[in-house]
Amino acid sequence: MRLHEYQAKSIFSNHGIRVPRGKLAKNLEEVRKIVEELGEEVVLKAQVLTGGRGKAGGIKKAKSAEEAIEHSKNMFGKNIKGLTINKIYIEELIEVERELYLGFTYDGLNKSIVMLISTFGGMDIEDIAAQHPEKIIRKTIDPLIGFWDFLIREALYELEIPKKFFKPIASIAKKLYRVFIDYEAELCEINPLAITKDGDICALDARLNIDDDALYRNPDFIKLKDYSQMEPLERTAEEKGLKYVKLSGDIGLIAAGAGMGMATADYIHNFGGNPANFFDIGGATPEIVKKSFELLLQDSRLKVIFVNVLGGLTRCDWIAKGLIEAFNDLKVRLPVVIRLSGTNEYEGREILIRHIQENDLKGVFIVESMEEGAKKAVEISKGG
Amino acid sequence: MRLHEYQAKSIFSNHGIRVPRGKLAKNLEEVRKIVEELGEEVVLKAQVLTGGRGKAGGIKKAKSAEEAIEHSKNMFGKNIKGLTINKIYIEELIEVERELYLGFTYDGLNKSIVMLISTFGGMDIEDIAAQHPEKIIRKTIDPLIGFWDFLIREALYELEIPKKFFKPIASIAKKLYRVFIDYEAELCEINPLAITKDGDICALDARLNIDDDALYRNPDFIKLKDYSQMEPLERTAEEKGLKYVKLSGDIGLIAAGAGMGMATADYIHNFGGNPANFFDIGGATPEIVKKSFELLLQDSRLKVIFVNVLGGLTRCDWIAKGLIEAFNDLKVRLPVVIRLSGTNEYEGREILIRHIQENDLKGVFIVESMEEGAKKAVEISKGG
Amino acid sequence: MAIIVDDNSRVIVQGITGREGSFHTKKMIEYGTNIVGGVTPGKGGSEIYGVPVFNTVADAVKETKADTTITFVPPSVGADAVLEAINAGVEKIVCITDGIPLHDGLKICRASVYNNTILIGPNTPGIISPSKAVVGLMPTHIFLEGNVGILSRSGSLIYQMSYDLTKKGIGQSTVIGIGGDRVTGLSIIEVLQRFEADKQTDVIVLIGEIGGREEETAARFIKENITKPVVGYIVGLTAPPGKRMGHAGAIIEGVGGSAESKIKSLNEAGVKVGKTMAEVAEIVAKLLKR
Amino acid sequence: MAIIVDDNSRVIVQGITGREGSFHTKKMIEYGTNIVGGVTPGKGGSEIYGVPVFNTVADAVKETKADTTITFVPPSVGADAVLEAINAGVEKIVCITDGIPLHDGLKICRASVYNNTILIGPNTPGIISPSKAVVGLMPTHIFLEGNVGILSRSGSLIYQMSYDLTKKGIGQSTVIGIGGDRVTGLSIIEVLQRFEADKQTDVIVLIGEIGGREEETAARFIKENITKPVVGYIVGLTAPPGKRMGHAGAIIEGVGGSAESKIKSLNEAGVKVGKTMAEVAEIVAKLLKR
Repeated sequence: MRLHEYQAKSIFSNHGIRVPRGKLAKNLEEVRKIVEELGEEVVLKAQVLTGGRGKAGGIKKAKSAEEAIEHSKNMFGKNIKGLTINKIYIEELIEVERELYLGFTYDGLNKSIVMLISTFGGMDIEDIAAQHPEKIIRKTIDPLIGFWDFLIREALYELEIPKKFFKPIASIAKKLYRVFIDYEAELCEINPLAITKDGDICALDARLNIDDDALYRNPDFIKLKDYSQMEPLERTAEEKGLKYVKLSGDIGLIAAGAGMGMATADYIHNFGGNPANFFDIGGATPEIVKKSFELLLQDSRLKVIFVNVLGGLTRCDWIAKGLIEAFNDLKVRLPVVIRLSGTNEYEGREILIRHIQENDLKGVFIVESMEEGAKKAVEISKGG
Repeated sequence: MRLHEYQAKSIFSNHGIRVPRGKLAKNLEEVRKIVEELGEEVVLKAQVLTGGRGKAGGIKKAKSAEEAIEHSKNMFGKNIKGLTINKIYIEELIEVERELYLGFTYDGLNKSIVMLISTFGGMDIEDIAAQHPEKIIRKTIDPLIGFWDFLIREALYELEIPKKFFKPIASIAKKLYRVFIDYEAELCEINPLAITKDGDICALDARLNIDDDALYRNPDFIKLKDYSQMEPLERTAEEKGLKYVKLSGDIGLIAAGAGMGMATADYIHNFGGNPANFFDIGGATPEIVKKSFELLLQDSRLKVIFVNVLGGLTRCDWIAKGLIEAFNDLKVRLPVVIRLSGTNEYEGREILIRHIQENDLKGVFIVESMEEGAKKAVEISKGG
Repeated sequence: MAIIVDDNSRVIVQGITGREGSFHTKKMIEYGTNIVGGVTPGKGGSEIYGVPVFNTVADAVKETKADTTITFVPPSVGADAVLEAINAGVEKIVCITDGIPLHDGLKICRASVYNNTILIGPNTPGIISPSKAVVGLMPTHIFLEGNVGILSRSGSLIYQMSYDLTKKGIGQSTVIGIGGDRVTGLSIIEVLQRFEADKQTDVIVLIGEIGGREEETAARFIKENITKPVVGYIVGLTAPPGKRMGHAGAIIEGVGGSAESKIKSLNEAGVKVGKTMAEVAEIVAKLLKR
Repeated sequence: MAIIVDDNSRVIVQGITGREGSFHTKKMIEYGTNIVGGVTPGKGGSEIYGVPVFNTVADAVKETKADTTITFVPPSVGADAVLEAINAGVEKIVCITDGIPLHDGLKICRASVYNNTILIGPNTPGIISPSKAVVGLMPTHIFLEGNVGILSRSGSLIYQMSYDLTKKGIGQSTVIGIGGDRVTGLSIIEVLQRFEADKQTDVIVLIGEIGGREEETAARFIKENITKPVVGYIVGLTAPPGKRMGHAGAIIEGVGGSAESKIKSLNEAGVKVGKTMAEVAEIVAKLLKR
């Protein structure tokens, strides 16, 4: 779960990290009030949960309330990468001497936490990595031993940062690490971390991605989730606890397992088709299968649905039951291609085939393999 | 640093561990007020920093303010193991069904934290260990991995405690572990941990020993130190940062290194003498040597002082300088036996011997070995 | 031979009386896995499918001499279950649990390294050495004993891959899902080492997916250390960057981690990469005929 | 031979420019220890006593190929210094620092075990292999090269013991203070194993003290594993129970840990225990004449 900049900044600030003074505006009136309150040059920042806001016009400076309102008019309601701007965070403008990058995330390969720090702040870490790999210092942190001073000391010497900034940067790094640990983050990042003209250190941006799997331990965060920043179908899926990702094509996919979902999408693509989504129902109950159908049937782009199951944890008999419930209770107007193998496949196929025969369902095709299913679905999508 | 029961209970309570309602009384008036406030049968507990209060009359029940005052009169100002009672902690009386022991400490041999839990609460853990070793469950906690539920689950099954108490005991154990970690404790202990008649769990006593070496990180605790619970000379030593322990004899010892200090005491004892103290000046500056002399000279029991140094970190020249300062500035009326070897011993001996000769100091004896020094000191103490 | 589990493995099931635990315990026993006991706190002393149930892993290990465990427990106690097993001295842990918090995952994976415990998963379908033992929840009928070792982060893909091989009459030595979580125990490289040393294995199939850098690292390792032929399949070519595709690991972040970069690394290491799993099966078939 | 350090050791000093660090660096160099560099953050690029100073241990290791470090740093950064050395891949760490908080000590000692690093201390006077190298702050002139290995938690007692042996013309292979803290790295048993394997060592002197259970455990280990003669000395016979005698370890708590129980355990393991260190020296002299 990714927090908005303003939410992350509030957390960082509570942990003693200096952030610019700022407030959130939801309309033009609030914009005026906040700019007047701040009483100096401000920065307006669109609160959208995506990167690259700056280039997309989501960050503007303003010297007066009038100018701020002018900019805000061009922001509110606009889209950045498909996400609507409905909140603007307004901050005092900070005079910057130098911009750094500082972040903590995990490193699966090393079973570690990793601190990333660079003197090339303000750019995407991916771009720094690509253009100035030697300018990113990675420090591996043993998750059992934790973060100790020597790591930041090593990094700062490697970056050749002036000695006078060691203490304040080390102090911020320790606080940010504390945030990473206390909030069970996947990623927490200050980019840019500014060394200000007056020699202080200040977090100009703030990113905090919290581990969804740990939200049950931090239930307050669930309330912070901004569903306005989600694609409507994805939002519905999330609310129903389904694993759904929207893609751009016309073939609806339901697969058991994330790997299988991706592979099915790849196969469809291989055979010349275009998946409309990625849907993982691994380990599903009949109810989940039905809910998934419900969701897909709301998607007007679809020409066919391909159900691809080779079940381990996923039991074919349960999938079959869910499909039958969907056929019975929902208006399944689309052709459905079904591949059903794995755990309890004989039971599953049997009840499914019986149902198809008894109800004389025309648009339902049982296939024997993943290739056959993918080909059939592509064929139907092409009007075949 | 050992906290008083009432201090530890306040910390435990802040961490969500139930303790009996109670208040601290410093005089009889307060006793009356508190007993009336609590409004039921109470327990009066002398706040002295030693074990075995109960057997020494430091714990009394009272049904009325009058009875409480009667008991308090017998407590205030009395001694338990040499420690004066000047505070009484008064608590509601809890009806107890069953008493457990629960504690966390460290285990140097295994480089671990250890949880101790027993169904024989209320006894000293040493006595339980001696009389019912099978009734103490020890669970080793990896200090890097921390305390996880399975450890307390294993312990409770081993103790055959009824299942209904698992959750509340596990919850208290986790909170007590949190105290152990957050306060950098050497030991934290609830003994007895009561299962009350109404089925709740309550900490009837509380012990918390905080690591002295970590006090710089928890400076608030330094203020909680109760110097009234220390032997006056030990208190002066502590205030001056000296490592001093009072013993019962008449030979004052100053040694460099704790091991050497103990060995010197053993040697003295071997040769028929009695050490009056144990004093470690390992790594000392001249100032520390002088301060140590200052302290010893306040001890009217002494007949002789034995300085035994075989220095590594401790430099003999510094010791010599400190001794000379002591001889110059203090009234050293006692004979002093000096053994000086190790780092910079030639320099140290030279300046010391020169000083003795130049000032014609009569009662100062330079010896060549630890045995010789110990024998000489014993001889002098016997009037030889 | 085969790797990690075989007919000598003495297996316990953590969460044996739960819905999934009991369902798959039955299936494992039917397949012939030597299930020697199970653990469910509070159910100690009872029996299920003829094997004893204990309150703690320590008890189970003491009584059954188990060396392997499989955990069917909810994610909130997933880390606790793994640490309990490590602490009880179990040598091999198969952690089925999906949804263990990241920070728990980091701790248990690191703890398993420090304690020299083999941790498969979290979020793994398990491991099967066909005709010897299954410690997992695979549909066993799609596997066939043979000489191809298969490994993948994804459970469903090892099923499909094994299925495609079995259909061609090509059997497997051991098939292992190392787990779909962001951080997992046993690494691709450690599995490759074991397949290299395993006499039963002649060909290795490595299924990779987008995200992370493990496949790239494995490619370098293969080039330098693996003498047996390795065939690859990488899933996620059509996955859009930045979107999480079910698996926590399956998201492209930072430089590298794309399907293309992984295929390129593998090709450079002499690994043939199939476009579909059926194509992988054909490459394997050709290799085995030589 | 000798154990742990000798003329091949490549030693750096953490805190080399500090008061104690520089004083003892000079003494170590004079004794012949191969000091290859030092670390003081902020002093990188300078030189002291002809050896280069670095900002970090990582830099020092990279440039000097050091395998051993000795830390002269204040207690508040003692754990940080040790972890920095572990992280930089130093094999042997001598942690002089006295007063490291208990909970830091627990972490660094456990971390050293997990990372297979030899940690001597904290709160150790160090280690000396006479005529080869001293990595510590011992008064070197009281040692003599020879065939007796000495170990103790207490620094001052290894001085006295070595002194008593040297006076009799009996030399030492290696003398090591394992550290006076409540929790220390290298254990008595690990040192005994090394002396047992060391060809230069013919007799081992074990100096114990009240508190803890390590001597009792060592006694059992000696009985079962050590073939060389071991002579013991236990200090603290007259220490009153419950009082902390300087050393954190030197307090009798719980059952056992008294001087009497330690002497008894050692005697049962066939270890002769001297009443004074001079008596120990005499026992050693007799053993060597055989």
